[in-house]
Amino acid sequence: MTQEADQIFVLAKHWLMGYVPAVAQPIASAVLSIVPVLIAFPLLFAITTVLERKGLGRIQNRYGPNRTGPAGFFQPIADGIKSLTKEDIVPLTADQAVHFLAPVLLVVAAFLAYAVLPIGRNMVIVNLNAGVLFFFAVGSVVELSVFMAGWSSRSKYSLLGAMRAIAQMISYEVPLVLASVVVIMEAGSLSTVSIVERQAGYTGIWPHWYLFTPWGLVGFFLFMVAATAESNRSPFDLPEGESEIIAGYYIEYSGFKFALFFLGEYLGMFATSGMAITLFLGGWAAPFSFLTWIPSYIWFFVKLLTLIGFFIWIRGTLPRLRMDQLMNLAWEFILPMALLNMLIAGIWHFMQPGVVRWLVCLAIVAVPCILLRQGLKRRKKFQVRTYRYAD
Amino acid sequence: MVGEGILKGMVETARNFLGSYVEKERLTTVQYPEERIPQVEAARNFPFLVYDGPNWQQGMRCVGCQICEKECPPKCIFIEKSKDKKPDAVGKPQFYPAVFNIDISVCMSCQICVEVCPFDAIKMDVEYDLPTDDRFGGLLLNKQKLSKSNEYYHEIHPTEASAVDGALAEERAKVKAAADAKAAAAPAKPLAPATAASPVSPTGETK
Amino acid sequence: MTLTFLILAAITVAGTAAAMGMRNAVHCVLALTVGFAGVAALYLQLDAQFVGLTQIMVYVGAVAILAVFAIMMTHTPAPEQPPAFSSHWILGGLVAAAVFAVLAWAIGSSAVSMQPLPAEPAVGVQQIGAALMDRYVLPLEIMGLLLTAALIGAVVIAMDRKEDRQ
Amino acid sequence: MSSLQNYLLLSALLFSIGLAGALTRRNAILVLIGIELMLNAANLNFIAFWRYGPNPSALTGIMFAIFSISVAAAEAAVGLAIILAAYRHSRTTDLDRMNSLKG
Repeated sequence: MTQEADQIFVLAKHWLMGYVPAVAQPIASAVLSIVPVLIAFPLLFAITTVLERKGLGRIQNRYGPNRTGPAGFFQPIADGIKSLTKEDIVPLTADQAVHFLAPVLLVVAAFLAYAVLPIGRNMVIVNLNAGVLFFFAVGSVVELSVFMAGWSSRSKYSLLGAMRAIAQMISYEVPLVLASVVVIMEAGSLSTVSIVERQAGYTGIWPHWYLFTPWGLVGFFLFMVAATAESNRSPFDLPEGESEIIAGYYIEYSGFKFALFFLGEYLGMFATSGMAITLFLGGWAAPFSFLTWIPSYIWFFVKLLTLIGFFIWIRGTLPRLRMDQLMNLAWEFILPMALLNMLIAGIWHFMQPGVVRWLVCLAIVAVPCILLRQGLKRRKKFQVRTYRYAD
Repeated sequence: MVGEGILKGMVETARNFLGSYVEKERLTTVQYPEERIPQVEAARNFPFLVYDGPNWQQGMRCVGCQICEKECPPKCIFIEKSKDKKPDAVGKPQFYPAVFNIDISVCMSCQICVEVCPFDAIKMDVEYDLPTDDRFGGLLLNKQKLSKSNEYYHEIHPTEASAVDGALAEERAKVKAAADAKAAAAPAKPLAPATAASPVSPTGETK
Repeated sequence: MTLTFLILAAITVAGTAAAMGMRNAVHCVLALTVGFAGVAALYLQLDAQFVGLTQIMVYVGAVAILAVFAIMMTHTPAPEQPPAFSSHWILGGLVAAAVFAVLAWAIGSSAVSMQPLPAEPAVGVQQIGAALMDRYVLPLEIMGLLLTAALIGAVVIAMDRKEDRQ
Repeated sequence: MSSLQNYLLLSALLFSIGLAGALTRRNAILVLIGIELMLNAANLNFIAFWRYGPNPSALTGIMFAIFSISVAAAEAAVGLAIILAAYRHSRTTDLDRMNSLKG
């Protein structure tokens, strides 16, 4: 019974494929795999927007949206209708073709990333041999669409926003890839499906996730920080910085194209969260051995929503960084830590299992943290601010 | 520890998040159409016309002097003075505004009209719930819509209204005393004092 | 198979030709990314998954962005647009056409180019990784050195020195 | 039809387009991009020969392409840095106007 519940979508697809003539089999198979993803993740986007607004409201001791439908949960529908019926304004001097293509490219690239995410057991669109590489290759296309949006609008604000966004995305793509390299080293594969399979299995009730190793813990932390920056979310939301450059690269967009940017941004966040789940949190595997009866795709979405909730929590807590702080964090802390983390993974791999291995690896993690703290203390020179008034 | 401040902040926001479900007094917002915050006495937004007594047409204090129309910075007041005279609240014949319109979509709530009015006829209202789906007609308030009773004025600004009432009563008493004196001095011509006194405004004597 | 190749080849050639022919430099780079993506798709068509994805990551994600950045940083708002092509563009075009003619003649007359497609080789990422760590480890190390040197060199060359400003 | 010959012809065409761009464009960045395109054409050749060659499991073509891509990336970085430095010196990226040895 649990087997059937777990594989219900796979079985449904097989059943539907029985009615398709042999000529159309490949294309029908592709459509049947892609369409659920095209439905599920925009739906998740809609749910996330309302959850985020409600969550941020509660963090700030407000109610959040609570008017549209029961407890405000129809808010995304109202938002969708609003953005669809709004006038689509294109600046007179804008580069029409590029201005139109930028949001389309962003959403397409964001959707492409889902092709290699294993959502459940046997539920992945393509099991690419180089899946993780594909994911990052598609992610790099996003930068191009951001540039296209910023450049084609012929606005100083959008160009500034695009420049900031590209500088940030390039800087954080390096640690993002390096943080996931440890998993690739340990799993010995670039295929997302086999990475998840490597993390299957339990010791007692505890799963064999890569999170529960010193390098996995550090890698997950670095990956999530880089992912936050990569998806332009607070506290790394400089490219959008409402108080400085209003909305960054999509300031000149309105109506449905603006909504597409929002969709693309959130889809990118889900995709990187999904990759974090695949790499470090055991993909669709249950967190305890006695919970394996719950279908695998439910576990994937539970983990995804947990990470999204974490993103919202972070957004509600931390203020925006300054540009130099952002770059310093990437190049002076995250990148060296990611490189060190690879060393830790190597040491972990070649040492005998046991307490000694843990202690050695934790010591290697702790040393740079202590050094960093010392460095921060030295750099932090607080002084009484003197205010000067015009008289 | 590195990241201690971040953790503290996150604990604080988590407490806010959970606390907002438990303790209602944490929530700083009110659910607007159902609940409203009681307004402070000095609140004001758009002007209205005060009338004395039960009838708004009869008791209107405004005499159509058009000072407020001239002083209004965004020029949102439009007045047409009447050709004839009607008795005002105290029974004295006065001019009155045949048309008195305020376009509150233009009004900037500066209160200059209130400052300059010599008759205490125009005052600031506290009503802010004025949405309409007619952007031109709906926000152009005419004389009838603008007229509100002195009781209403007492209700929204009690202190100010009492002070205004006191001043008005004092001045009316003075005018009456002067008229009585004149009437006593010239009992032969009973109609003269009324016509002579009419151009003199209640506040005219203070100038 | 053939149709796929034709479509991909058409996209690639159109993209690259547009990249070399358009006036606006940014448009050129954007068209070029289409060409690069087309080449990457051709790699995938040739069962070279790893190289194809690396191509997208390096060319679309890095080189194109770098070129765009360079164009933005060297953009001078000139009152009149200078001609996009050099003064001896006829000569350059002739040289390119001649090179193509010679290459096409060589390919057409070569017996090697008529080989049939062999069976799909069982080459995964793992084989490539093993080969990089085994037989090609020295080139890999040299490549790492080269990339580091290029990184430092690029930073040093492009650095805005104070004495240059004066 | 989709034989090695087609790939070689396509690669030759890409090479010629890149060459034409490198020879005729005035903007230094676009000249550099033309050179990148020529490198790409060569890479396509490597992959095509690897795929159609007698011994694909030897991986020589793939390795060559990977190293070639790395060199091309390094070349692009250094080349664009040089263009930036030259621009800072002469305030132009127009190759026809960058004609004096003395700044």
